Amino acid sequence: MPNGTNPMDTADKEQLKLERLQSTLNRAYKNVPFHRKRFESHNLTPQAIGALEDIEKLPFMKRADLGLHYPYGLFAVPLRDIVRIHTAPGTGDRPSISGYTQADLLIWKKLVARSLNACGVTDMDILQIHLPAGLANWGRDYKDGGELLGASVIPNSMLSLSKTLMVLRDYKTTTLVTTLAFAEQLTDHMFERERHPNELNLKRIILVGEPVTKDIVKDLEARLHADIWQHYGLSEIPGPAIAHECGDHCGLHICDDHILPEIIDPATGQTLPAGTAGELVLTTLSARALPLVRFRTGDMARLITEPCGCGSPFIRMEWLTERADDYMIISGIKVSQEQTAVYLKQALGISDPDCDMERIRLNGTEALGISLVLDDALFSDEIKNLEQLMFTTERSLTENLGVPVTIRLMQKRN
Amino acid sequence: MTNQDLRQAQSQQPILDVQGLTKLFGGVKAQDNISFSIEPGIVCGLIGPNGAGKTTLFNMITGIYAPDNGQVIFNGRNTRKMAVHQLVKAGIARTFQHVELFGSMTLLENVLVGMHVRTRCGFWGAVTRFPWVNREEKAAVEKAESLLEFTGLIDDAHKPAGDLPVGRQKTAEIARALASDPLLLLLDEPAAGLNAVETENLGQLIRAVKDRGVTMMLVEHDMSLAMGISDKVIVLDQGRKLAQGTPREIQNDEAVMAAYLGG
Amino acid sequence: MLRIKNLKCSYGSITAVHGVSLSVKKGELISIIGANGAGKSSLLLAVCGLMKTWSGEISFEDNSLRGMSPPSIVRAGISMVPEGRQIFSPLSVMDNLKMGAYTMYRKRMKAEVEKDFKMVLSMFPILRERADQLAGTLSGGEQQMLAIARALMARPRLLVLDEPSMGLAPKIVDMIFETIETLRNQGVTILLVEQNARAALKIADRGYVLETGKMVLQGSADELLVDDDVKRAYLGQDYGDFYDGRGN
Amino acid sequence: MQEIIQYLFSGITTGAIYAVIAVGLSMLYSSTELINFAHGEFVMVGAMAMVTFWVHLAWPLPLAILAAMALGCTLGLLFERFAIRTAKASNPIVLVIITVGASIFLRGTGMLAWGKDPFSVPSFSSHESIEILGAALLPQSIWIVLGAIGLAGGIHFFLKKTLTGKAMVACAVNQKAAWLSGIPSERMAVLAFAISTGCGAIAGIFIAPITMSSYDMGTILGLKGFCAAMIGGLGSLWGAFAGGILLGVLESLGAGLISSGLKDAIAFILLLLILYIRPGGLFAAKEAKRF
Amino acid sequence: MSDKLSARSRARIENSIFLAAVILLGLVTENTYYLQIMTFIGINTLLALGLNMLMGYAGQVSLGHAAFYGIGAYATAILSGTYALSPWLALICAVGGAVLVAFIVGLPTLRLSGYYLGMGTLGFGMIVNILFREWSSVTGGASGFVGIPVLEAGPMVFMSGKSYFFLVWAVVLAAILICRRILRSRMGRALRAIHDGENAALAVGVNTHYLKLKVFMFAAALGAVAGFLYAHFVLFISPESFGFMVSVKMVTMVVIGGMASIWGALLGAGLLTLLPEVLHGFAEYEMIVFGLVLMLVMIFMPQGLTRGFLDIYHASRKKRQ
Amino acid sequence: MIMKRISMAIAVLVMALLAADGLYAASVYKIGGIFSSTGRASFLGDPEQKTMEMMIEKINAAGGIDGVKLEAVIYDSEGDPAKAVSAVNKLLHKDKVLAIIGPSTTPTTLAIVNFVERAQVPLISCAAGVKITSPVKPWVFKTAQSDLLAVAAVYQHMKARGIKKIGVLTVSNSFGESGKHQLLNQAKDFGLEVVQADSFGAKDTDMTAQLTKIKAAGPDAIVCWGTNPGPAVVAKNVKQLKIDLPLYQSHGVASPKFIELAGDAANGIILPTGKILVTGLLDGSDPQRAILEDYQKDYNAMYNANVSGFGGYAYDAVNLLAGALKGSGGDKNKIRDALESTQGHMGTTGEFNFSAQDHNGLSPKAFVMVEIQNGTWKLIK
Repeated sequence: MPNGTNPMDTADKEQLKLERLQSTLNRAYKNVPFHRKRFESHNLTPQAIGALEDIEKLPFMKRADLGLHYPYGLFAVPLRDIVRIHTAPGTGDRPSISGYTQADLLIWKKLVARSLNACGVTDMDILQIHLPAGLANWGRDYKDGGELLGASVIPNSMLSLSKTLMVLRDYKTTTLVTTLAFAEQLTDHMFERERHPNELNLKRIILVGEPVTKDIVKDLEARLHADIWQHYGLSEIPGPAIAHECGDHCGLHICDDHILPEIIDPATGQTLPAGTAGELVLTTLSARALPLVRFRTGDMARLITEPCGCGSPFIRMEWLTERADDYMIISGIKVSQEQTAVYLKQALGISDPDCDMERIRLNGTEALGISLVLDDALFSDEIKNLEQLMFTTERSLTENLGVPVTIRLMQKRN
Repeated sequence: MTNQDLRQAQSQQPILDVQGLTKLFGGVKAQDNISFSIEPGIVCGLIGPNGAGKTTLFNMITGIYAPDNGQVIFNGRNTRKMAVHQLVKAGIARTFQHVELFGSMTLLENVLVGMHVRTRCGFWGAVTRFPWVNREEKAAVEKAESLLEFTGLIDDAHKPAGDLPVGRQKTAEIARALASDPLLLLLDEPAAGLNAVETENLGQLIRAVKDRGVTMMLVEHDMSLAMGISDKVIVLDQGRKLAQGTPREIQNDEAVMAAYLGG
Repeated sequence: MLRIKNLKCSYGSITAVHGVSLSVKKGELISIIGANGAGKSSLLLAVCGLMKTWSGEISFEDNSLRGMSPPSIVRAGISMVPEGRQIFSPLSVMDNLKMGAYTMYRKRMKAEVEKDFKMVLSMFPILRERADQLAGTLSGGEQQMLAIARALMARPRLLVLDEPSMGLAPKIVDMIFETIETLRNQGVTILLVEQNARAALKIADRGYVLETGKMVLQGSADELLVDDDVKRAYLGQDYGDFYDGRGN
Repeated sequence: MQEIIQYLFSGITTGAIYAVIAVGLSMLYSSTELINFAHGEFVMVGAMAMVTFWVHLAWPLPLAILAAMALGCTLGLLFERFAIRTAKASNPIVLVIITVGASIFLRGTGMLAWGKDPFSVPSFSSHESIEILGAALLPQSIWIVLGAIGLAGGIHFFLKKTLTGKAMVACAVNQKAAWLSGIPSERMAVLAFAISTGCGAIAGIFIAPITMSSYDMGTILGLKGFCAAMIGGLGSLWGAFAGGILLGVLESLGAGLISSGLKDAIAFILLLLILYIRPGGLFAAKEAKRF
Repeated sequence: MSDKLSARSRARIENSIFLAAVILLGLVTENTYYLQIMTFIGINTLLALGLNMLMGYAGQVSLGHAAFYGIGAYATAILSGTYALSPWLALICAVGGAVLVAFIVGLPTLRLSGYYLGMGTLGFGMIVNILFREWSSVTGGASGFVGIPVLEAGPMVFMSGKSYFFLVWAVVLAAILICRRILRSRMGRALRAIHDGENAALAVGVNTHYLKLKVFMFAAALGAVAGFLYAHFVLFISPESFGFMVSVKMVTMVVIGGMASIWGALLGAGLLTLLPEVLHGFAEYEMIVFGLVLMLVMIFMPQGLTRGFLDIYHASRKKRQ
Repeated sequence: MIMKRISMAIAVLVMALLAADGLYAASVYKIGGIFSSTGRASFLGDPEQKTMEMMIEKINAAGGIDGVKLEAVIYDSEGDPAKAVSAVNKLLHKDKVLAIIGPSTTPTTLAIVNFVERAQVPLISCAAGVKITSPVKPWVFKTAQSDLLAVAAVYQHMKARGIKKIGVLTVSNSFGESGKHQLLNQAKDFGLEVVQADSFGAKDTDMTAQLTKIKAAGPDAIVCWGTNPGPAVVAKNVKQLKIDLPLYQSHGVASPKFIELAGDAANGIILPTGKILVTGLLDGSDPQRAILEDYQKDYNAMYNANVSGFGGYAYDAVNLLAGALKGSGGDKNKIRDALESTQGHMGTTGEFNFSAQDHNGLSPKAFVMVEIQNGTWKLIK
């Protein structure tokens, strides 16, 4: 089983990537009209891709494409092969659906296991997963991966903060998978209760969902007495653990035997040389059900081509905090401002709401704060009605986006 | 008797009735007691792993091999004593797995050769060029051109067949086979060597041929094509008939899966 | 060990293999599976030098195989068990094995050949029993054993098997696959081309699935075993199986 | 009766000559699927080389024989290397015409080298014939028959017992598989050519003492050898041998019992009948392959 | 440049140019020697044409075709010489006889293939040749047949020289036209189909065996006509002129000229007739040079001269562009 | 299109050949020669060609004929009638010769007879066939002894020895066939019975079958009629089969080569031959002796080789022609007439007495019978 420490010859890896890229493209072309049309509109067939570099000939795929082919339009296998269906918030009025075949699940289980293994998780560890509702899918993946490693997994469940803390302490959890927001909330909670980290067996925390700056990491590590590891994932396909940190903690290793990364200039779409910061574009190399070809993540990153001190053959990236799109990351979950606006429109029943969005802290956890300008269309004489409307809207948005939402009404601007 | 009459005469009896066909090669059974029948107007897929005996079966139906046992009843006639060219005249045409067009001849000429059994000019006709010869020739050319039109090859009519891309050659083979006014057309891996688009076009052509009332039997490895256009699929394995049914039934048949994928 | 990049093979105007890449690492047992007509055999023909009209890259232990004749490829360390056995029927079993060791004899390694005889005959006791029989009189399974044994006699670093199960009864097939597994366990690197997908994947480390000259799937054997695409590569897909509302 | 035995003796003598030639042709055919129409010319080269080496240069007999054989082999080798292999043709008729060209070329060269006169070579042993059942048997006939058997046996031994021979059989049976076993089939083809033309030369060496050697003796012998190989079934060694003997005996019986003028015609008519009844020759190599 | 022209009109142009060339040559050449060489070329062209139809199109090698040449020559010689029949009637009988023999022999022989077919035809040729030699009361035996009358047609007397040249080439032209007509007809298409792929031809309903037999008979007829022309030209025939080597030479003409090509037959016949004449200068080296030329042409132009020249022509044109 | 070019190319080639045909003036007498210099009859043609070349040179050295030099134009027929026809046409129409010497064999001669008759050019053939001069054709002569005479000589000898039954073995070519014809025809005249007649192929390697058959028929003697190398094989086979009968051979093998080929087996063989072979054994009084010695000396000097009996035919032919050329002024009719009226010309072959009825002009005296003993010829008186 290839893992982070297994030395893999660069040439071997390049070869493997090419093999997988070609078969992915063949399958996509053969089975998915969307991909075939894209090839045809560029006068290409999969045979034109004879080397990894040739991928630049292909057009990009955007998040919006997922929504456009809602629900199963991009599946490369018949529905009866699909064994799991995940939903993630999309860009437009439709969410994006991703499906998994048996083989997909198997592969991702292995990938997650590899990522966990890279940060030292073994079958001796007790792995606790605590992720917000919007990242529940990832929770399942981490569970599977952990199980594959032989670790004792405490699956994700919607427990209260104190219950979670209790489990963390009493079950002698050694590894916690969570988001930054929750980690901070937990820390705050613990210190509020005057609990000391020493009571915990916690050795490491795996942070998912958003890039975390060095300062915050240091701060958290100092407070919790645990190592912090970052994992990078996509909510669409296939899930978490696309990239993981190694013991050297300098950049995230991308599992580029299964996911092919590229860095492009978000404005022009040109591929950028290694080492330049730009938008991360990913191509799945082994996904069966939903192959992504040159998928623009919206995340900004920089590839590091120098070999890593840990000896892992996987290429590293530096995950940058800024974004190439209008997404906000709230509690590790990507939220599209555009889509939020759409939902808002639907919920409020008005054509063009004027609003601002920001990430806010709400009761220790992160939430999406929407400042809505109260205009004529919205204004209602009955405050109650208005409150009711805001309440239902908040609930609806929370459900759709998977993050808590609060709406603040504002006066008309000048 | 014209083809039209023949077609009317056949009513609903199977156009091809294969009964207990057995063929031995050096003591080894290449075909073991195979029986099936094909109703007029359908497309029948014949599939099976390598060495299943599909080509041998084709060769027996077209009269190239004589079966060691069993018989082939074509359109009500026992074909046992018939030579290949007599079978063609009776209405069986075929194409080949590897394109076997007459490469140095033009497409038009290829189709004209396909009309061999429906024309009669011989040596003296050729030398003397009597008026009936010219009339026959003219009619044949017209018919050939209409066939090329039908298959969409008319633009290449005067190009040597060997110079055309494979896809068009495959189509041309079908045109040539159609030239003998077949009642039954046997297609041996028509999609071999074709790309996806060509395969799709081929499927459409086969459907169009079916619309002309030609019954077809097809050996094909491109399963999306075979399953897509067949009304009925027969599966051979190791010289035996393994299963028969609609494509969907076949795809879910355990025995078929085992034959293909192993146990 | 063996690395194939973007291989394209054609017979005349027909392209049988459309840009296939695959690799075999030392000690691995790799299965290439696919229905007939998928291009498996063409691929092998290119690897063992029987087909010259290919483009792309084939390298074995970092040496390109371009332009090499089959015998020099055998000398380089690749032995092939061809499809349909292709034993030398008028020669005895022993002589067939000697033919397999032809390159060894030419390298004046007679002592090693003797050792190999012992090794091979102990691996296939049935061949020892039939050592003096004409190879043509062996049963299909025995012939397959002989073909494998013959290939082993050249001391290959990579053993290529082309459809060893073809035309054999299921019981014999099981036996052949057991033999192949044993070989792998003894450290022989094996490239196995098979139609019998399940059997091949059960003993393989990794697998590739070819369909109409294109690689459509690859991955570790356990992944492929659960993959329905493998089945579809053989039996085709019914477009009705797909979600109807796609493509709009 | 005595006559019949005599006919048989003569038949077997000539037959053995045909057999040696046919064995060479057949051996080449089995490894390269080519009929060498210049084969008769190699017989001529063998016989003429004997004239030069043994009669003119007075080398010892074994040495002369070896030298003549070596000459035949070398010429065959050169022929394969420079004519046959260079030809890009896949059409066998083209290769056949090349061998026809070679036969004319060799005949011309032979004429230049040895002149137009026939030569005679002494018998290997005494001239006195041996009487068996009232029929005379020439010692040279015994030499020839022994030579033919020895040659066929030798080739048989070579093909059955030596590694190279077996490799050659392997190439002939299944060139692809032979290639895949690492047997360089091109080199085998050269070798087959050399052995085949060597056989031709040996035929020449043996018959030189009983017939007269001249530069144009080869054509008819090559032709008869071709017939013999055909009767036996192309590619079958013992078939070729038997075919040669059969042809010789038929000719001799035809000449003795029916008409000496029509003896060739009689032989050919029988050949045609054999071909019609068994289109692959009498001993057509049976397919040992099971599939 | 001539892509636009239909095959038929191109053939017409070729034919007329050929006709013009023949007439011009016939008119210009005064020297009987050259006329005679060209006459021989014509006779050989007839032989090669027939054999080319058989080998080039029907794919059947015949190593005994000289037999038909001989049958034509001997039949006409015996009928017109011994029995004083009009040579023209004798021609009809000769051709008829050759066709009949071809039918009887071809029926079983053409079922053979490859070298066995070669052997079968070779055997047939040998038998016929031996008959010519041994049946001396009728054929004159090995010494040959003397007393063949000169051809006459009304006031025309076809003696050596121009008249015979024109006679032979008129026949050649007619033969070429007939071959072309056949090739362009249903039968010819079937033939060319056999040439391109026998299996496929069989599969589209061509009765290949019957067709091969027909072509065999046609080739025999052309051979017999050539024999007729030869006999009345040389006025002496002997078995040697119809032996095995002559058959081989005919096959060589076809292969050297280019199989499946009418002009190839002409070219091959021309080359193999002219070459020995030219090579006379080499005296003792003649055979060596001849053998070498044969080998070299076949090695480097395996498709024959017509194809070979065409390839060179195309290559040079490509280079120029 | 290329076809047209090719046919044009051929046309040009032929034209070029035409143009090359020089029109050099006839200040010489051009004499044609056609011999089987190569091919299976080269044993005949080769010495004939050499002799003719030698003779022409000699005549020219002596100042030519009537002061006009001779020029020889010689072509090789390879023993092939078609080639002979080609050659004769070249001689007649391209080289425009005055007379032709050769060809060497009967079929080639017969093949060209019609052409010389038509062109009215004298031909002196070196072939033996009776058909050549019988019936007589105005323009055709020959110098070789006819089989007729040879057979007569042989039968004469047999008759003298009291032989009654003979077996005949002939080669299957024109020489053997013509001989067979004479042997069968003349047997009665000499009171002989042919009990078995057989033939063998010119290239056969073994004749024991035929000999066995002949032996079985119980003849008193065997006659073998052929040209080398077959008869040598017959001689060997006769010895090997222990057939203890007198073996007669034809003049076709009358050359030292035969003794070389047959080796020991040649001993005891009786054959007719022209005197050339036994010049040394001839009586000094023999009128031919001087001529023969001359010829042999010249030939030896020029080619450093011994003469064969066949070269003599050409020797005589050239001499006869030279005689006829004298005073003819190059008029072919005059040459022919002069040839036909040649009388008492002593040649290597014999004494030539041509007439309108006899264009061979030899008598049985042209032959002597010899026996081979200890590898050399012995004249039988």
